[in-house]
Amino acid sequence: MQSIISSYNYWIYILLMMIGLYAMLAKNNLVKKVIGMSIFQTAIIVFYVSTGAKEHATIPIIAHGHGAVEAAVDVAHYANPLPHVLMLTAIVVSVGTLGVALAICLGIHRRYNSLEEDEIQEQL
Amino acid sequence: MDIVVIVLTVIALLFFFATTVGLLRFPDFYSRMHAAGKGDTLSSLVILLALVLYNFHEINLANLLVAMKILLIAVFIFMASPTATHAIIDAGYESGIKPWAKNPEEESP
Amino acid sequence: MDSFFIGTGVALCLLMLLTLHRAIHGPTAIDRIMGVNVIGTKTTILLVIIGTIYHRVDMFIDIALAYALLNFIVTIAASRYFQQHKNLNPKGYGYRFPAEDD
Amino acid sequence: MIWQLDLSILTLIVICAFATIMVKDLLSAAIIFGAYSFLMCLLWTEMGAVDVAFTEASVGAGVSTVLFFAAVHQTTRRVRTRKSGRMLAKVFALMAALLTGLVLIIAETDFPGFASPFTPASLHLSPYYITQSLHDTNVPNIVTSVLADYRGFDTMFETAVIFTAGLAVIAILRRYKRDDRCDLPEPYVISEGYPDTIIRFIARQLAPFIQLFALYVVAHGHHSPGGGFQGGVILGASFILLAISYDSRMIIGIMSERLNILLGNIGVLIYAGIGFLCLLLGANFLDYSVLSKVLPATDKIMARSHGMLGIEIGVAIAVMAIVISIYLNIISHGKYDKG
Repeated sequence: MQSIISSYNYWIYILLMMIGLYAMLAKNNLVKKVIGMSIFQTAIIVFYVSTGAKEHATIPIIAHGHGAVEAAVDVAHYANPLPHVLMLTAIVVSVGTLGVALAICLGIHRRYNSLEEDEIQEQL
Repeated sequence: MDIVVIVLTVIALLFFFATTVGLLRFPDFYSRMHAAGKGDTLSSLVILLALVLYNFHEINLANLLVAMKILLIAVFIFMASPTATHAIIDAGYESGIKPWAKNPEEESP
Repeated sequence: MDSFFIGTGVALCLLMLLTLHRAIHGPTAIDRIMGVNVIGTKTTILLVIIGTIYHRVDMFIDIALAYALLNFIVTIAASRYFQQHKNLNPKGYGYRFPAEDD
Repeated sequence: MIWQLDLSILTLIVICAFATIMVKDLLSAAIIFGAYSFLMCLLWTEMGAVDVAFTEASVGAGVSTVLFFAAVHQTTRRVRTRKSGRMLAKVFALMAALLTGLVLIIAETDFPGFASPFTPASLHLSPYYITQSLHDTNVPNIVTSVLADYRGFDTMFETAVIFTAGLAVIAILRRYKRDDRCDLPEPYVISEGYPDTIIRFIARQLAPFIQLFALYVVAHGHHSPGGGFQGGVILGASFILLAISYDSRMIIGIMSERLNILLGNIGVLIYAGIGFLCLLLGANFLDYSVLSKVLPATDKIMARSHGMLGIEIGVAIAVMAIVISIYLNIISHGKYDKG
């Protein structure tokens, strides 16, 4: 039981990454490919955030920060903030990539009137 | 106080369960929406009330702020959830879903 | 009391699983929207419960508030889609592609 | 982290991902992807990453699902299925996915256990941040201080990436002439959206609250989860709500294209400008502690806090403008007229 819990997150991220990769490679529809790309991105984010989690740790916001600066902040008591920072920006950038990818899909649909990969290739 | 919180939470979970059963078992779209819209709103109100009581164990400014914010969530759910239900029902009606009838022959428009 | 709230959270997750059945197998797309709407409400509740378990509700409440405000947008957007397209038929999507090779 | 919730949420996530890939309808895939994003937000909250969860909440509920809807609205819902063909591609893709999974599983055996406090990732740099952040910057939210101060360069270029994405969408989609060379027949029949009073009223009532809340998120990001990115996305989402419930012409009336682009530029320039101000005052780029020379009644530590607030405002303005711009371009197919 302990071993399952200790590596469950990593298994799930591998599974999600496989799902996303499969969708990007095998699906014929461009929007489906974009969804696969989003799933791939979230898989990576799951991995990063999982490395930052600590047992019996609270969120990385120091409690009662308004008053005087406390001397000792226990490191083991707060989750690792660094992956959170990296992944926060990654999510916002993923919106940007999503917008650009969907815009490219719209452009392709405007020109070839299809979102299917093989139909577009026939018209090329 | 804890007992009140537990009772309220259990009631809310029962309502959530009823919502889910309704969502799964009702025969057509409109009746399912009926279950989802009403049950969800009520049960979220009850469980938020329970959480307010639980977090309000001692009276000071920070706890008051938390309680206010949780109640604000309840207010927004009360505004947003029925409107969302209305929008979905309207969209379903516009797109021509027929209401369910026990005998499809004697159904009137 | 913490274990009680954890139990509540797990129960809500189970109910979410049942709702997800409607969201995935819903006969029409509009049933799926309904399921996702219900899941969104449950998410709001569960966020507050997780905050209670962490004993830092004041930090988690903003996320729940954001969900309570924004969950609405998805539903409205989807329903606007149907109001403009008026086409729920699971077979033969769209007017220009009447019953192709599906 | 709470492992009971962890297991159940992760299971739900995998089911959602499978369903999103398997479902035979683009609109349904977008809807289930919305549920997937809700569950992701829950997962991150449960692992203690509140700021990530907040970003996912605002992005997933406010923007990305709506962008999918808009794209499907502008193109087509159907996913054509073929009985024959593409078998080879599917087998190849399955092989590639399985191979990747195998390699990653082999690598996974070397990982330290999940939620162990002694993973290498949390041994080298992060203890410094955790212990010194409050002392250095007087900001209790470590994520905000690392994001805006210690790693300020990183965030500046992330903002630049968002800005570039907005420019790219405009470059791809925007059509200035009424009818461009390839005007296709519209792929659907639009029924004129009749005025729905209830939705419009509620949207009109909610939008100021959402905007006020977004400003609170930007300003209070030092003490609670939140910050420039989240506040900007929520601000953009409030405008998207108005655009959905009314018409995008109304939004263009409030926020014209020119103003939008201008705001995006101003946001990025505020960020870079604060950096150059530090440079002018004789310190390194984005070293806010010298700002105490120009800000009244601050010492060096509070100056860092105020400098962070300044760049958060810049980020919020830029992200808001870009989100609105991407949405308007996608929903109106670059013509800025209907939708």
